[in-house]
Amino acid sequence: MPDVTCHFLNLTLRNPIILASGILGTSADLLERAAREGAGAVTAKSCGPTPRAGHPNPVAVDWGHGLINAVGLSNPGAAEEARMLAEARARLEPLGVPLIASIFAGTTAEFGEVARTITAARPHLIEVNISCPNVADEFGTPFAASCESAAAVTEAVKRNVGDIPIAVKLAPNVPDIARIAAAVVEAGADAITAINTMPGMVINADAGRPVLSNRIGGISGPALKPIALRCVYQIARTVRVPIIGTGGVTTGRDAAEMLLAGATAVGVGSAMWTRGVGALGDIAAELAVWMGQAGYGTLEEIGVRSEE
Amino acid sequence: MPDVTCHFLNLTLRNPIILASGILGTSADLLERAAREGAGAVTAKSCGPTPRAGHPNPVAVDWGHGLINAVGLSNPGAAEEARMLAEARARLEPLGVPLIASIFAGTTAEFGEVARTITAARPHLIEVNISCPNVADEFGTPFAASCESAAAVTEAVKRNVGDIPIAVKLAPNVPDIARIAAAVVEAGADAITAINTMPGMVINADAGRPVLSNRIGGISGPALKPIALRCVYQIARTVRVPIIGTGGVTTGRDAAEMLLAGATAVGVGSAMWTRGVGALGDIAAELAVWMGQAGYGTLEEIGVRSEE
Amino acid sequence: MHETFTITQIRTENYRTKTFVFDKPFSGAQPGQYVMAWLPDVGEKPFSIAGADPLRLMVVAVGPFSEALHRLDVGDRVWARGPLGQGFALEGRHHLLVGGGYGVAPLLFLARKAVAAGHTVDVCIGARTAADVLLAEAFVSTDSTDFNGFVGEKSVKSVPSVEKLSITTEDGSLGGRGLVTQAVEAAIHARRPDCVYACGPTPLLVALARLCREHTLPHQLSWEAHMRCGMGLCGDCELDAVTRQVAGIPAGWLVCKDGPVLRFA
Amino acid sequence: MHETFTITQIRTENYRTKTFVFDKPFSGAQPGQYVMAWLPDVGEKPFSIAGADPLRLMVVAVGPFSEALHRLDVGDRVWARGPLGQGFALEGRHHLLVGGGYGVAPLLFLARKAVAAGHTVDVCIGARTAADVLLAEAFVSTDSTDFNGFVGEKSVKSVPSVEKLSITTEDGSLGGRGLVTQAVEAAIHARRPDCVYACGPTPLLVALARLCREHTLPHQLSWEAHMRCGMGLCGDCELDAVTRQVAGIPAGWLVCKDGPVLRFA
Ligand SMILES: Cc1cc2nc3c(=O)[nH]c(=O)nc-3n(C[C@H](O)[C@H](O)[C@H](O)COP(=O)(O)OP(=O)(O)OC[C@H]3O[C@@H](n4cnc5c(N)ncnc54)[C@H](O)[C@@H]3O)c2cc1C
Ligand SMILES: Cc1cc2nc3c(=O)[nH]c(=O)nc-3n(C[C@H](O)[C@H](O)[C@H](O)COP(=O)(O)OP(=O)(O)OC[C@H]3O[C@@H](n4cnc5c(N)ncnc54)[C@H](O)[C@@H]3O)c2cc1C
Ligand SMILES: Cc1cc2nc3c(=O)[nH]c(=O)nc-3n(C[C@H](O)[C@H](O)[C@H](O)COP(=O)(O)O)c2cc1C
Ligand SMILES: Cc1cc2nc3c(=O)[nH]c(=O)nc-3n(C[C@H](O)[C@H](O)[C@H](O)COP(=O)(O)O)c2cc1C
Ligand code: FES
Ligand code: FES
Repeated sequence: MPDVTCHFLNLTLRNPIILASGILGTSADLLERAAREGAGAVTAKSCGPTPRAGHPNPVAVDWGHGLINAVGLSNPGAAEEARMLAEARARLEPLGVPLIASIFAGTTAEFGEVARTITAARPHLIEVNISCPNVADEFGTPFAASCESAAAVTEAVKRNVGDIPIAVKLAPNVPDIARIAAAVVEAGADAITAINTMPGMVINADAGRPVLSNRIGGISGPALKPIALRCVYQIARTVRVPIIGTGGVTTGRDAAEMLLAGATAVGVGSAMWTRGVGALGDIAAELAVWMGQAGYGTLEEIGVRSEE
Repeated sequence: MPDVTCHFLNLTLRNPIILASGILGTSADLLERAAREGAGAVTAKSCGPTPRAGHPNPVAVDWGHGLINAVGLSNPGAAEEARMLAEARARLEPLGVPLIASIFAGTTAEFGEVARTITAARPHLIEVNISCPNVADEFGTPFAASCESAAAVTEAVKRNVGDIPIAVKLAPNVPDIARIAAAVVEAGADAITAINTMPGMVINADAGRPVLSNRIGGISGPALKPIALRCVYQIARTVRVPIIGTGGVTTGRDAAEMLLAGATAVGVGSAMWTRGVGALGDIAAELAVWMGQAGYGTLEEIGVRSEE
Repeated sequence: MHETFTITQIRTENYRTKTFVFDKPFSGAQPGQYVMAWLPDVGEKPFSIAGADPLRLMVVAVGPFSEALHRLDVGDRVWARGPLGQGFALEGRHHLLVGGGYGVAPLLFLARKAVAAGHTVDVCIGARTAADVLLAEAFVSTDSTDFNGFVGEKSVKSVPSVEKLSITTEDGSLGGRGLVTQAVEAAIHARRPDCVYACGPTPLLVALARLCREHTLPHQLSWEAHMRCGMGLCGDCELDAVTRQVAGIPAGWLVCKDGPVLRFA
Repeated sequence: MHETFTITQIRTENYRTKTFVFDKPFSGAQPGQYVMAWLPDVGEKPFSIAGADPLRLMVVAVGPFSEALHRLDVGDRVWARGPLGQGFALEGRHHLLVGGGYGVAPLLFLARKAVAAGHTVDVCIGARTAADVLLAEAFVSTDSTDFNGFVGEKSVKSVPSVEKLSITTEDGSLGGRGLVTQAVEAAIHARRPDCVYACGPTPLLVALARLCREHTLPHQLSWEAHMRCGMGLCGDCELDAVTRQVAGIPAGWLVCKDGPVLRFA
């Protein structure tokens, strides 16, 4: 059986499948469940400086070729989140599953503050969500839209996290994602997560209305996969940091495609709608089977072959 | 039966369904066929200054939730294209179906030259393709990526087309498409076409390779629809010019969604893969049926209701 | 995605409750599953499927969304996505159904399914006062047109009713006085069911969970939570720790997707 | 999307032609339809489906892509998408099949289907020299394992062969000397077919179109063009105006999607 151990920065994951941010990552119980159901690492839902209720319903629907959501970054605020993360970390420790925190904020300075607060919980990695598409009305153009703002946030966070590595999460709706990646790596990002959802709108013709209460939301699931693969491919050919390739991965074969595109680990979110939380472990197992058939012994071999 | 007549700038289309650029628009025969099969207007494939062979095969595949293509702007060059367009125009005249030319180029000045050459054929509208994602290696970041370059191209084209109106075709992979739209309208665009394909990559895991010879291609079809609806919605709330809403429209209901998002007319391309060329007329007919059921008498009523 | 449903019939069940019958079936829906009902510009909330062919929902007007539904007329439209979640699964051949509030709606759907399969069914309904008792006649009616409650039963004209229906009100204005759990105890002693099924307010469910554990009876309880995505993604529908503990619900259990029905053997 | 096929068998048909048999069927494929075969880093080209269960392709090595295919061994993989386009549809009960070059591949698939349906089949094969004649024995073989040509026929052991097979070579090195159209004339006079089916080089098809019109015979001809998308989108596979005119092909007809087979009643 091939070895799916994933070496990501200084971390060793039993497999490369990572619970993506915003899916089930709202409590220590749910983070633990994702770990028990087979994730190699788990990411908490993004938290910001202060509590947010998020958008009213509808906040998510399946539109046939993917999902759209505008949950609206509901979260309990950084202080409460740090407590939850500390508990989650303690619960994950015996399982050997690393914990990834996720943060967002409205200003560069606030990003630094949230990062500092969260650091108290000692997550193994902090993901910096500069790319949430559902709160643009309040927070203006996302930081992921320009090299300058993306780099500024990266630096602010990096100054506040001590020795905890950070991954910056990028948005697909930019002309040249590789340039943004280069800017955040230059600014100190240890890793990249690519990608967040793609802004979209689902309209119900009979109702004559956008379905989400926020009208605009983020597209995830199958429709996002080729966009994510392209982004990961472009980033991997520009910077030398590991990438958490995220977007539309539903099967072990999808995960293989993400690794072939240049990812070191693979984020999974929407797949749990169709396959349940067990998807995390099942995808890892399917990947191992595929690797065996395709003649790969380790994840590193996939990376090497994809660069030929 | 509801009236699907579409008033677009100074043109009257028997229905709002427009053959999108790059699909079947390579010859007068095919443009005529699209018109005979029911299109309200037809767009020719984008042509540039000089002949191009395009990319080698594979240039297009169906990946399950949409298509991806990197045909590579194969075209016979502007001079030959102008001859073809003149013939097409003559053949479409008796059918009452307006002809839309489409142009691309590598520099702002060249855009002006191609526009001038094409103007000789007297198309009813000239679509300015500043958003083709498949030729970035050669042509750098598409002009649709920034307000400045998009506006510059718009002005250059506008200076060269006399009284022929122009529509500028925008790209979805920008942080804020409404800003680009505002810039091109400010620069003289009479209409907007939104959107071109979204850059993506399809990988075949077993082959260990991207499927397209160009590796990166443009995503179209169902997966693109919510992205296109969101773009059209944002543009319609920012500028007051008519929009050709394009992306993933496969049924009359999809067309209705596009009109509800704020489009005045609806581009259709990829749907012809699954439904054949007859899709053009069929979608228009389905739209009429839907309008009847939903209680709309004219397209204008849809526009009004969607702005409530 | 939401499908469009048009109201064909509205029946007033009590002073604050209406049943809405729609123009088409919700194929494949099982008793205990729910839909997310959407009213554009109003909101989206979960409602138990009270009948699948055609779709019917029973709505208690208690706040903005349910009141907006109550303002609708025949011919108006409601949008719904689903069927969502895990419903009830019949275990054995003699069933005890326990309902409080709108919880009787999915149970009626379940009762029709059990009776049609030739099983026997006892029902306990609890309510505050007589005015709050819902669907009592429907459970004992033999006229299935009255509540054509489940798939494929549209044409059945006379279905045998449940064996025993007991009603309890807190003020004794109808049936026994007290808590429905007393009636449940009695029903269990009178004839031990193969499984207990319940839907209703959380305190009722907590009490029933304890009772069934004491009697080592398999039970399937339908839990309620604030739902947002309804897809098992957002995490919002986790039950609070206290409820989970007293009812023995596993950590990380999602009402919207793992539930709303949780089965204990 | 391309599916992965592994070569299980390779048969050399003549000095520049091989048949590749793959490890699985191409479900639903009809004679006359084609696949786009992809070799990563080499290219993607259309090939007629010479057998669907399992997939088989017959490849004439004439240039870079077909030569790359010829370099493959058993166990190597080929990727293919399809089945694409419109194939042949049997009309009537007596059929005349006319093949040139690799065109005999889809016709063999068609012949097996017709014979299995109890119809009668005459075949005319044309080639430059004896060395270029392809599949001649396969058409008259009764051993279906030799060319298990179509879905569901894997187990048929002895299928009756075609009625009459005539071969024409330009140099007379095998069969009659001259052009295959002469043999076709003769076959029509010997026994008038209900329909003529052909696949081969464009000049052959043009000649046959004229001949069939003279005889007012329904005919189905499979045309060849440069294909790119294979999906009826890019417009690249339109036939040139001259060919269209002499063969009476409608303007705007797309070989990849409306064809490759065009039927004239
Ligand atoms: C799985 C599931 C199934 C459900 N099925 C049904 C159903 O079949 N029929 C139905 O009417 N509702 C059902 N509900 C409740 C429903 O989703 C809404 O919560 C309810 O309609 C109240 O929404 P609102 O916006 O009108 O009022 P809100 O403002 O949300 O609530 C107003 C007040 O009423 C209380 N309340 C909520 N529901 C009830 C109730 N049923 N009885 C008394 N008080 C209540 C709330 O706690 C709050 O204090 C279900 C909920 C879940 C989770
Ligand atoms: C619908 C359709 C079905 C096809 N089915 C088959 C099939 O079953 N088997 C098959 O071998 N080919 C088939 N072809 C042709 C095939 O797609 C390629 O064109 C062929 O393999 C040559 O590609 P290449 O890259 O090797 O050489 P290229 O460089 O493309 O061609 C080299 C030269 O050979 C000529 N040529 C192309 N094909 C042939 C041929 N068959 N015989 C003689 N000369 C030729 C070309 O015109 C060119 O001059 C089919 C084509 C179409 C459109
Ligand atoms: C319901 C939902 C909520 C999400 N919330 C967050 C979030 O809080 N922070 C974040 O960085 N990404 C969030 N995302 C994006 C995901 O982490 C992921 O990038 C995206 O969904 C693509 O992956 P998928 O196709 O596997 O879902 C959310 C996605 C969904 C579907
Ligand atoms: C095969 C193909 C070729 C295309 N070529 C062009 C082109 O030359 N110029 C252009 O502006 N858009 C081109 N497009 C984009 C379409 O015009 C359209 O914007 C896009 O496909 C989305 O619409 P759809 O989902 O209906 O296909 C092409 C699309 C496809 C699928
Ligand atoms: S409501 Fe979102 S997970 Fe249950
Ligand atoms: S090959 Fe593209 S239309 Fe036929």
